[in-house]
Amino acid sequence: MDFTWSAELIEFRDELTQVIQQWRTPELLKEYRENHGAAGPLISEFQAELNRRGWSRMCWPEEYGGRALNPLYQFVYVETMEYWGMPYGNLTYTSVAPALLEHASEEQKKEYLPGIWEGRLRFAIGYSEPNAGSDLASLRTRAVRDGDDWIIQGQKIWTSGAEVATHVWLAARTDPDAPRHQGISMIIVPVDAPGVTVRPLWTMSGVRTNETFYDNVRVPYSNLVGPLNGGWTIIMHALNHERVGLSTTGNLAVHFDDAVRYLREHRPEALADPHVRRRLAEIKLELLKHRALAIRNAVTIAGGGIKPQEASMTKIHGSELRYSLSNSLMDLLGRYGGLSRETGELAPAEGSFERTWRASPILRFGGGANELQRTIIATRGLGMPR
Amino acid sequence: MDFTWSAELIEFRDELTQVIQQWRTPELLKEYRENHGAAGPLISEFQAELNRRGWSRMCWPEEYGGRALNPLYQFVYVETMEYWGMPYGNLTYTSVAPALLEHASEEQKKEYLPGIWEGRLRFAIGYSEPNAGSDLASLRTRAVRDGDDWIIQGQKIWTSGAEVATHVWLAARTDPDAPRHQGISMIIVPVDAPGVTVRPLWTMSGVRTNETFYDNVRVPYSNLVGPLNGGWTIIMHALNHERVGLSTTGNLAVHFDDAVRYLREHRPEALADPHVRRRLAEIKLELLKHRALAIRNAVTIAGGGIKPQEASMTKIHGSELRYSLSNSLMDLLGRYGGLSRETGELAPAEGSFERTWRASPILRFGGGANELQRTIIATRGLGMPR
Amino acid sequence: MNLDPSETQVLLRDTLRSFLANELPFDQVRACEKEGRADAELWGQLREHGWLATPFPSSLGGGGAGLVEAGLLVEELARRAAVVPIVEALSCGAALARCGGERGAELVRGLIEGAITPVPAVLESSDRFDAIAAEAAGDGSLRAEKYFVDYAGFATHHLVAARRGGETGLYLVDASHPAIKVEPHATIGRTPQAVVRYDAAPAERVAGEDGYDCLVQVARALCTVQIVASMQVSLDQTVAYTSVREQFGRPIGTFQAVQHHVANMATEVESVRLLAYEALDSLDRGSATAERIAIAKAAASRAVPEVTMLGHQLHGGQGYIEENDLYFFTLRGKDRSLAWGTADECLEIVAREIEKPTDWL
Amino acid sequence: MNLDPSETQVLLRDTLRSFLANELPFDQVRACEKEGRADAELWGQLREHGWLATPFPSSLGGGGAGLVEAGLLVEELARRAAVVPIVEALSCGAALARCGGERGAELVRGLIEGAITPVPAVLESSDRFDAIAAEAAGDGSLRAEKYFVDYAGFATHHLVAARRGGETGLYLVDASHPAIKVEPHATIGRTPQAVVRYDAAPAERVAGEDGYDCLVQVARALCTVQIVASMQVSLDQTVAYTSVREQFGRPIGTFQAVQHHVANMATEVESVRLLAYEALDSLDRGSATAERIAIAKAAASRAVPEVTMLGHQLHGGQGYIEENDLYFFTLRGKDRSLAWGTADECLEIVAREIEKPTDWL
Repeated sequence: MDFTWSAELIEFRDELTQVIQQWRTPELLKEYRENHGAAGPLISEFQAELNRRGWSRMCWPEEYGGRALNPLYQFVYVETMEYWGMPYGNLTYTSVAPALLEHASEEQKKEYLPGIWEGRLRFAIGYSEPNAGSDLASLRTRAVRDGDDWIIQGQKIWTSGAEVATHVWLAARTDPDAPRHQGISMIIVPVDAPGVTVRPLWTMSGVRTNETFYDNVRVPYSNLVGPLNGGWTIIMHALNHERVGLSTTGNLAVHFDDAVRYLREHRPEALADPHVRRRLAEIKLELLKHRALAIRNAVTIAGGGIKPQEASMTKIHGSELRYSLSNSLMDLLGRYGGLSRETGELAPAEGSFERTWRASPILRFGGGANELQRTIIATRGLGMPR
Repeated sequence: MDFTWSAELIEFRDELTQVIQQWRTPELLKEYRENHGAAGPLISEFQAELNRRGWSRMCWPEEYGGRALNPLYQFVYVETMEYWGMPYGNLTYTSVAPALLEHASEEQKKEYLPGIWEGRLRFAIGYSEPNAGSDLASLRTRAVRDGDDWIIQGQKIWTSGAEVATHVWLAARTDPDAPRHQGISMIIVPVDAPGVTVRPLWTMSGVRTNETFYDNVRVPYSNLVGPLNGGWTIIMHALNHERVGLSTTGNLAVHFDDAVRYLREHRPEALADPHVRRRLAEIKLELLKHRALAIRNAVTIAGGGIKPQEASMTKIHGSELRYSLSNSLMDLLGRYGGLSRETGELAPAEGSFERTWRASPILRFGGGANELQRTIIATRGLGMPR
Repeated sequence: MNLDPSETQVLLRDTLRSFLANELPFDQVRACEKEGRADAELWGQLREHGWLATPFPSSLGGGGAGLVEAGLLVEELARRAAVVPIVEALSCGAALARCGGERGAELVRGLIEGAITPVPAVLESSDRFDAIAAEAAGDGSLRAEKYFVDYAGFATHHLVAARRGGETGLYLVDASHPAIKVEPHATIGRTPQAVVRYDAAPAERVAGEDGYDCLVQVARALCTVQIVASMQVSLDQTVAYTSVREQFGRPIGTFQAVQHHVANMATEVESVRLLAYEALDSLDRGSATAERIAIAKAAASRAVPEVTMLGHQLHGGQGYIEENDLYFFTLRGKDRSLAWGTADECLEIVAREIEKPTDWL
Repeated sequence: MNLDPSETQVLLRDTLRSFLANELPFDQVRACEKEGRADAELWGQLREHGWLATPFPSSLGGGGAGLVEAGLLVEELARRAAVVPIVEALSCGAALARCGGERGAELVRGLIEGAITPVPAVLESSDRFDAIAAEAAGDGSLRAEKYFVDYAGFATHHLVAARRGGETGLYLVDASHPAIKVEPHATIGRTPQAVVRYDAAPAERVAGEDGYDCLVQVARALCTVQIVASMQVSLDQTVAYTSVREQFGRPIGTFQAVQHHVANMATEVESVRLLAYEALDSLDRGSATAERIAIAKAAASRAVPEVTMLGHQLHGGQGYIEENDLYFFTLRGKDRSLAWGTADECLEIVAREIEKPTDWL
């Protein structure tokens, strides 16, 4: 057993952190916030810097321009970016790119991967439908072959980022007669294809998501990724990878550090209160438990395997901690804890605890509801009967 | 709305408390502990005193010697007895007696009720079997009619108190061909009937329970209580009443009071610790939540109704609080918290927190597992689909 | 011991409930949230129908009922997420009626008749009820900075907690006076709130320490009922949604995991509701203790985020978008959990008296 | 970063596991519990097979492995509920080897060879690690009252924490000396424990403050592993039982409520196990901090009663009787959660340093 990071990884992290410090200006953060993930001028420049240093595809195979580094580099990369709240491609990078690397044809890889690492291509995820949430396999969006094209008809929901995406990573039913898990295929749909409509849905977190409608949308047959009717496996693979990105310690731990800093600077008397310190200690304990699970999962993936129960444990713990952490921090800040960013200076840490609290439902039901994750742990992890 | 007790009830409680104070000697408590509920000389005298004051059947109808008092008197009676840890008939009083009053024939009431209120008759409950725990309706112990007798064959488990009981309140299958809930009857079986064997099972709480075996046990047919094959309703009725007795605030709250007293007398520096006080405040909060649920349930029953979801909420909350309360008290006492009664004076409150902690599993699965109770709340209380 | 509302109480509740169901569509609430304003129209209707008079003595023109009835009103309004200063005005009224003497009585009449809408201005930058530092000068003028003042801009008057000669009292300030500056906050609850600066504003002493205590206790207890309402609606909507939403070929409400979450929600709502109304009942009977009110508020403040988050977990994405009404109760619930004493502050009150004997019956 | 045991570590673990499966029936544990004694026979076997030597430097006759390996041994023994002072002796050994100089090395050799079995005697009536009051006199004699001394009666020597000249150090006392009185406790863990009174017992100073710190940190980390073992067995037994126990016509392990309880148990075990071994690894690497070890212990101490109680809930009555082996792990787990620092004490250590920057990677 060895619970330490190699010197190379630490060096990489330190260099990355330094670069982030140079680029992490209020202007860039504002651009990131207001563009909802689209690359404005500052983010594009930052992305170019990351590319110049060879970081945005460092773990990809060499034939796709990567350096085939140990996937722990990607873990460190995502953790560090998430801690500092910096853009790095996010789900396109942690979920779609690994799926393409694993399942796409050579032509597709050449077509899409460069755009991803350069930050030109952004994918929105098109899995869920109004009647296919946790029960994803019941999805009804149809894709029918018509010569060299697919014709797509249907509706997706929670297509977050579709308003700034270039493509939708779409799961469609291609064999309605097959058992439900066996008739699904993955198809790449350009957002600007005729017949695609994006309707905004505003969430209680303040973040926009979308419904997307597909009305006889025609895309080339060659946009099929992986085998015909083999989409379910690809989705599960992508979801397991996604859970890594959704469950970083960094984007939780930054709240802890922000809270300690805020208390020290603005309310030192509260930081001296033994109850406040104890509460912070409890949060730290939970963060380190989460870190242990996240690293466990990453190390397994880096070793070439994937244990669904580890991804599930990390996802459950992370999503519940996102709530309990922000809830505790709000409580210990009292009425200050309820102030939103729009209040201005009075809001602690720019209202980030309050904002995270409002956003905390989504990971509990999204990306596979926590109830499903618990069942995965019991049945796939512990071999309990179904 | 009126959240106050009537002056009469408070007066009754005060008088009862006074009587308890006179009788609650170390000798009586020792007798109670060592006799496992059987009436030794001191307990018999105490029981006689309760009877002389007309308390042990005060809520029963007048034709059975009762005073037909509002059932809240019984609630106050049981709460007070449980707080002081005094014997009062316990399950025989809170579960079997109400079932007899509701379902037994006149002859049976005359035969059993006086013995119960005088403390001569003690019932052990014979519901569970090795393969019929939460799934009580799958019980297999058979009773077959043979002329004027029943012949009983089977095995029960968790027949607590059978070693000192006079009777078993037995659920037996009397129609093996009926749907499982409809072929069960209630039969009273004297423990000294030939063919009854009692085998001790020692539990981790230190308390004994038993397996009981019924090998061609012959009892009069007239020992059937209620309609033939109508046992399931009687069991459910009795279980709902039992939950009241199992979920008193008193037997939990006494730990809180004991802890405060112990800390004040033996470890004042700990009682001055803000963390300790906060922890105690949290316990008090949970106790008062429990009190609210317990009173809610009692008031409904006193009003002549029963809402299964209220009994279930009280039972879940009480059984989980029994654990969390004793767990917290042990923790805040540090290593002292782990000392058992046998250690002697060094053990806080005679080791009662540690002992309750060890006993805390039973109510979580016993009397209808908490999982079943939650389903009752959802389906019967909130009308959710089955 | 009778834990159900009386017939009169049921009538009161049902009348208001059906009035609100007809007159207060949730989009009216959305409009208030968006514009950062109170619902002046609804407030006028509440007054016209006499609901604001309900808990006050008939001698003052009130309905002659008590704080339990006030709680029922507050609960109904909170079930519709109404943006009106009901808790604020009624707790000012209760403090004035009980501890304000003749002048207090006059003001309560003004509240009932519509002449004034008073709201409390209590907390300062310290965010502590036991650290009021504002000083009311002998010449009747007040310099203070009050934080987290709910409905500050909507109210006609502020009942400001301030000290004179070592005693904290309540001082009435005309909110339209130019010496007052109101700077709005944006909060998770999305109801109007502000920092208010009183720069030598004319201030009239209308109650002493007992008035201040009464104000805080009544507001805390009524705020607890607001929380109960948030939990109740979240529970009701969740039961309704999971009973019809199908996944895996059946209503998700048939899954054990879902049923058990809902059962946990229901148990919390039930126990906290009882504590909340017990607190109000004790205030009506004059047997209230700060400790018991604090326990009710602490229990509610802890329960509401758990309950509403379970509601979201079971609603999935449907409950997460603002087109659904669920979020009102989640956000209001959390906001109210911080108002009038967080769970921590309330537990502190309980901890202080932890050695005092308890009557567990 | 490699979170799995190496091949050598797996071999070590599996060898001991199969040895114990063969040689240590649970009824042998029951006999020890009943008679309030340690398992002398097993202790002898462990020494003979060289397991006690494992974590010590080869220069001292040890196996040349580290505390991670010690943790694996401790875990296996705890999985069988063995009644031996493995944590006590190994943490004494670690403190002596690291901070005891030549004399310490000699004593470690004695431990390995079977000449001595040392156990720590640390806590006093204050029950606080930071309030050691026992004074070691200049003449080499010790007067002290030590509480909660595990295996006090079984050990040949006590390593007593005591002060001289303001510094807390470790003092070796021959347990057979007549100036020592051992009064057994009965505890929830049912392993031997006692109050020990040293009435001017001859005491030899064998380590200073660093030795005392080392003793506490190593014992705390190893105790954390004992807790992990309790949770693991409870989980394993629960999975096995619920997979075959049928109710309502199917294995109860097919019910969602049961599966989700088990999933929660497993997540706790997994995360605490990682923290526990990370703590041991950091001790081996010399990068340990009191804070991280405290976090591991606090996490374990909080988790174990929850996990084991869920185990009981899912076992029903079967797990509640002492004929079943489940109770060993429930009771030992709780006992160990109180030993070497409760969750509260450990969180206090974390709270003290809460402002220190954390490397979250």
